Amino acid sequence: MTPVPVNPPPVPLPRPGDPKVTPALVREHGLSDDEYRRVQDILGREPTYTELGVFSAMWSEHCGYKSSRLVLRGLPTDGPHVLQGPGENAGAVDVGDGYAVVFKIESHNHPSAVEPYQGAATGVGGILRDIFTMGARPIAMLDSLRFGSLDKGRNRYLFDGVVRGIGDYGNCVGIPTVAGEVYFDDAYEANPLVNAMCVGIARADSLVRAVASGVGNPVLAVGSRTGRDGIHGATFASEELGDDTQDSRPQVQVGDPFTEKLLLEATLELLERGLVVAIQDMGAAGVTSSASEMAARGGTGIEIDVARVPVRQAAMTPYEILLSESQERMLLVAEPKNEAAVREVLEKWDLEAEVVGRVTDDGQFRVLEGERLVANIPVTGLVNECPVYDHPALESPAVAELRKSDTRTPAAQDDAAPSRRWRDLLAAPSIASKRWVYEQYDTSVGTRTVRGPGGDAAILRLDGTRRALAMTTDCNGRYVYLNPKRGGMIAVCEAARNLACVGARPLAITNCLNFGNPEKPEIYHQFKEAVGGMGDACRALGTPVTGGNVSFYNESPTGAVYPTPVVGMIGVIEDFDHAVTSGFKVEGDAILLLGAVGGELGGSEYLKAVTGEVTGNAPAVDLESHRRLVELMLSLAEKRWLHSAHDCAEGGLAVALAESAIRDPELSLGFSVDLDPATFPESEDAPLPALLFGETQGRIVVSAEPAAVESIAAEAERVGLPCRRLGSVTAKENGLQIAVGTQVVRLGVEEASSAYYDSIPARMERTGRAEDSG
Amino acid sequence: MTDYRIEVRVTPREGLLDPQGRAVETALTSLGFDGVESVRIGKLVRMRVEAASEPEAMSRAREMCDRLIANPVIEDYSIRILDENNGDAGGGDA
Amino acid sequence: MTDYRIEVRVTPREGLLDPQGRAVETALTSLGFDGVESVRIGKLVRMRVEAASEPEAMSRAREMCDRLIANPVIEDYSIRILDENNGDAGGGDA
Amino acid sequence: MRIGVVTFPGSNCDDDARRAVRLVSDEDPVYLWHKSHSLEGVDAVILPGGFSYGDYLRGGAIARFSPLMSEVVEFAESGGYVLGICNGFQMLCEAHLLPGALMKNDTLRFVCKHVRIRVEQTDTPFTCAYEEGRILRTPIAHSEGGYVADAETLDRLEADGRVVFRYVDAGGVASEAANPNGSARNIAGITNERGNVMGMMPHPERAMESILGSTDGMGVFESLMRAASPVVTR
Ligand SMILES: Nc1ncnc2c1ncn2[C@@H]1O[C@H](COP(=O)(O)OP(=O)(O)O)[C@@H](O)[C@H]1O
Ligand SMILES: [Mg+2]
Repeated sequence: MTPVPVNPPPVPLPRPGDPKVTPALVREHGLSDDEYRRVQDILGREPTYTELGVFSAMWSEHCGYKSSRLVLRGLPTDGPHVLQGPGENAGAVDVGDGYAVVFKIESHNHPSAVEPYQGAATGVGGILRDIFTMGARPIAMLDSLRFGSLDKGRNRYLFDGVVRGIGDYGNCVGIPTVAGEVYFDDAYEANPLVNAMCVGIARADSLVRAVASGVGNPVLAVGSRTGRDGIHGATFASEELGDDTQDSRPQVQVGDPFTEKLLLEATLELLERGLVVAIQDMGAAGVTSSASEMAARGGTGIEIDVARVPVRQAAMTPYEILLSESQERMLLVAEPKNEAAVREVLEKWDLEAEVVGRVTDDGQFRVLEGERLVANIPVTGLVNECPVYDHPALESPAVAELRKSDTRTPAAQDDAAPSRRWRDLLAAPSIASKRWVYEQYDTSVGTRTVRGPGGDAAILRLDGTRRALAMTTDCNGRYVYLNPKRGGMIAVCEAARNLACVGARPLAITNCLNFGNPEKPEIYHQFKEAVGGMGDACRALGTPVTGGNVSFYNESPTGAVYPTPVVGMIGVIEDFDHAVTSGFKVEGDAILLLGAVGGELGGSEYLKAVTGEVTGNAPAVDLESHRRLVELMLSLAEKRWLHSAHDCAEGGLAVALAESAIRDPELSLGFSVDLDPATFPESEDAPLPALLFGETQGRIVVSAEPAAVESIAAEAERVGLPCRRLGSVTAKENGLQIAVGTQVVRLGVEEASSAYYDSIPARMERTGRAEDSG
Repeated sequence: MTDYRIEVRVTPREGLLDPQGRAVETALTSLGFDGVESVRIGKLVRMRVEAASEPEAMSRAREMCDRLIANPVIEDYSIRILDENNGDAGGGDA
Repeated sequence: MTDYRIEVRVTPREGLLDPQGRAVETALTSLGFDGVESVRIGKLVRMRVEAASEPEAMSRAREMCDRLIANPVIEDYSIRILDENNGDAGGGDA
Repeated sequence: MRIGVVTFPGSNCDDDARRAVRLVSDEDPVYLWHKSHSLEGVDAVILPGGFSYGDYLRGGAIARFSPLMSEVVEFAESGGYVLGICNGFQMLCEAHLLPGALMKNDTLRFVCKHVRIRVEQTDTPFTCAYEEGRILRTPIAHSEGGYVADAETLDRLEADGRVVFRYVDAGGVASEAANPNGSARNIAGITNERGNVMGMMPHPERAMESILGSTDGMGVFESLMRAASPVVTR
């Protein structure tokens, strides 16, 4: 607890017109009795209305991490290449050649549920600011999205609006959106997930931290004016979405990507010229969080006069100004001697700037409204003494039961033709090509995009070097739901596999932990287990967590979303000539499988298609063999023995093979593959659909010249992984063929292509601008 | 059934940021038009709607706005029926 | 000097394709609104303009449109002065 | 040979254009700032892509009034070479240096992908390094790229050989399927009457290196170098 100051700070008097602080008002602000008592202790008195608002925002789940902090401690955050771990605006790792990669992911789920276009757009804006305030130039965006079924008009409306919002914002600022993922499942009905990740580059020796220092230094508000938008957005993000959400929602924040672009250029110029001491985005909880967090990191105090904050609307109260989440605003600390130069840069970029306060030495977050003192709070109490909880955690017995379900019988009894299942899986919206999405994104601005969306991971070159960065986001929420620990591991392993497939060494991750209400034991159980699994996988693969975001309360009247801990992973390719792509290239090439055939159907897209249910256990994960798989891929890529590599994920081996064949529409090829039990003894007694569509982990399909097969196999043997020849790449006319014993499953190339590429566009043709029903 | 010419004006809700309006205001000012303020930019939708009566035409138009044309979260709208012969010009036009 | 509330309606030029209007028309029809036709979508600009008289306000607004607000290759415009007290409804409203 | 690239507030392909210039020229591109009143004696000006002023009213509508644009107009009128790419093309139309206008794509969506365009004219300072009829693979990335002009203007453009690029399919046919945005007559780029000003929607500056997927855009910059080089007299 804060020591009682020798000279107790002056006490703000109630402000005329402000409501009286009553127990009911405290509850409305989402503070428990205990939390309120702690507020009283920290202040040594009752808070004013303004102070109550400040505590409520800073101690919301969104800002205070009160339900997650203890659990997150279990994640590895260190490594020789980590330049910045969690705690700053974004994390950073060293990627060689003097470069740092700065990256982070954020959620904007609730705002997007209310207003998909603006919600998603402002999500992109927020994460961009987190990157460039570190002194890094953003070079790429990624987006990880979840919606309910596309059969419903409302979901199509949300999907359409979110994609437009992400696209319009990033396109306008000029940051390419190069990778991402989209899943559709009823579990996300009414509570879509919209996670945006940004990747930036900086000189490793010039990263900037948001630490306020220098008593007397002026504090400036820069960028857009403050309006009443999103007041208590942080608290809103910390509640379940209910039927009344439409009315109680805070005023919607509107994004202004043009101003963002100006802020980006101005900020980078200021930081490069060393003109600012610290700078932070006014994100969740607005000026309150940026001011108090910068002061907390610097061990200083900070004083803000709200009467000097430029506002957009008349008669705004201190409470509103402090908690507004208007977009495209920054708080900046400069030395007095640089103030003129700072203003000059901002003016050059047509940005407004106003001195709104100063750095102090008394450790207080002091807020004035002109002459009047309206809040006076010890910074450490506010920022660091938010209570933390270890909620009761208990697995839902229903899920434990689900895990035991028999997944083989439905497959064995499936009387649909396997070729039809194959085609339908290629057209399943979660598997089908997301071209409809990423053609709405500028993927090539910046002239760094070596490989944009469509492959296993995006590749961007590092200016002036032969190195390239690779990046991906991954998470299958169904696995996490069925088995949170494995699901958490799989998210990390899949991301690592995706990077390895393009020839990149995984370096580090950022995560966006989307869960339901943590006060429910079954949700908290999911959370603890999933984070635990994630941590184990990160340790095994040597990819520390450098930051992330927690989004709880993703629930709607129909229940919680699947636990969805999205992993955003960064990797490096030492020489971009070693990059590998996922499409088959040459007729006659050998097709090989790294890893086992497997046949696990738990939580698979196939099982969902056949039974309509998500059942069974998530596929098993072997962390050590994943580590070896990554090593193997890197060595094969470096030797340039591979013509293609593609990870097996949703839809299993058959879908991975088909994707490799039709990846380049202008170069469609066929293949013939034989899962002969003599070569693949594990396929002997598995039902055919399990072999084709099972989602066993740790598998990569590669193609290479037949002459290279032996060397590849030898290399696999050296690292101790199975590598067997599946068959050959053929002409298009041969079609896609998989034989298992005497059975042959066939699909025409055109049929496969149209299933895969036309599925989402065909569904979205039916979308009007604001349909609200099916 | 009569054919009514309907005009819907969709405007950003009061208090919401309107970056378009702001950009145009700044541009007008820098072009030397001073004394220009509160520029807000919205949408104008014109259409022909079949209905049995004016009130019916209005109520159909209102339903279209609620369901598709306007987004109530961020936009307000107003509807008028245009006079067939004096359509484009409307009331106060020069 | 008086403050005039001005409304500019910018519409796609007659004869030009208006894909947005067409899309809204299709969407309305698929939502079950029939008898809807000739949907055209334009822009609505509202602003306050200082001027000594109504004619001056109009002529300033016209100049703004000619120089910036409308592109004559693809757009027509019309201007009206809104009645301060009956702003949204305007003159020729139903 | 000095090529200037203008930065407007909201330009986001200006660095890419400068990088492209460096790839074909020994001389560094000249950084031109929209508030400046001088073109600093450059031999050619590039108006780059992006979202100047957020494209909030219409693409290029506000940027056209930048102080430097008056210089650009004067430069163009006196025969200087001006290349507008994407947002730059929109500015050139808004500034009446080129006829017509660019409307919202007929798909009503932003579109980014590689397309094919055919070089229709090689006697321009922007395409003289290409063979006529060559098919280029370049990215497009825009939401207002539908070229429109009245029929008379279009006929005149065709008759005068001022349609420089056209969207085509892999077989070189200017089909409807190959038209990504509803442009009249599949037009992707045009010049002014005198031939010294060109606007195009595709991004040649993003097609300069094989590592980025195509080198087909090189010719535009090489042409400009060749045409604007003071040493070359022909
Ligand atoms: N929302 C999106 N934004 C950008 N790219 C996307 C998006 N969704 C999918 N993609 C791209 O489509 C490709 C396939 O995605 P996905 O099926 O998730 O692949 P994988 O199974 O390899 O993770 C990837 O290149 C991915 O980056
Ligand atoms: Mg994936």
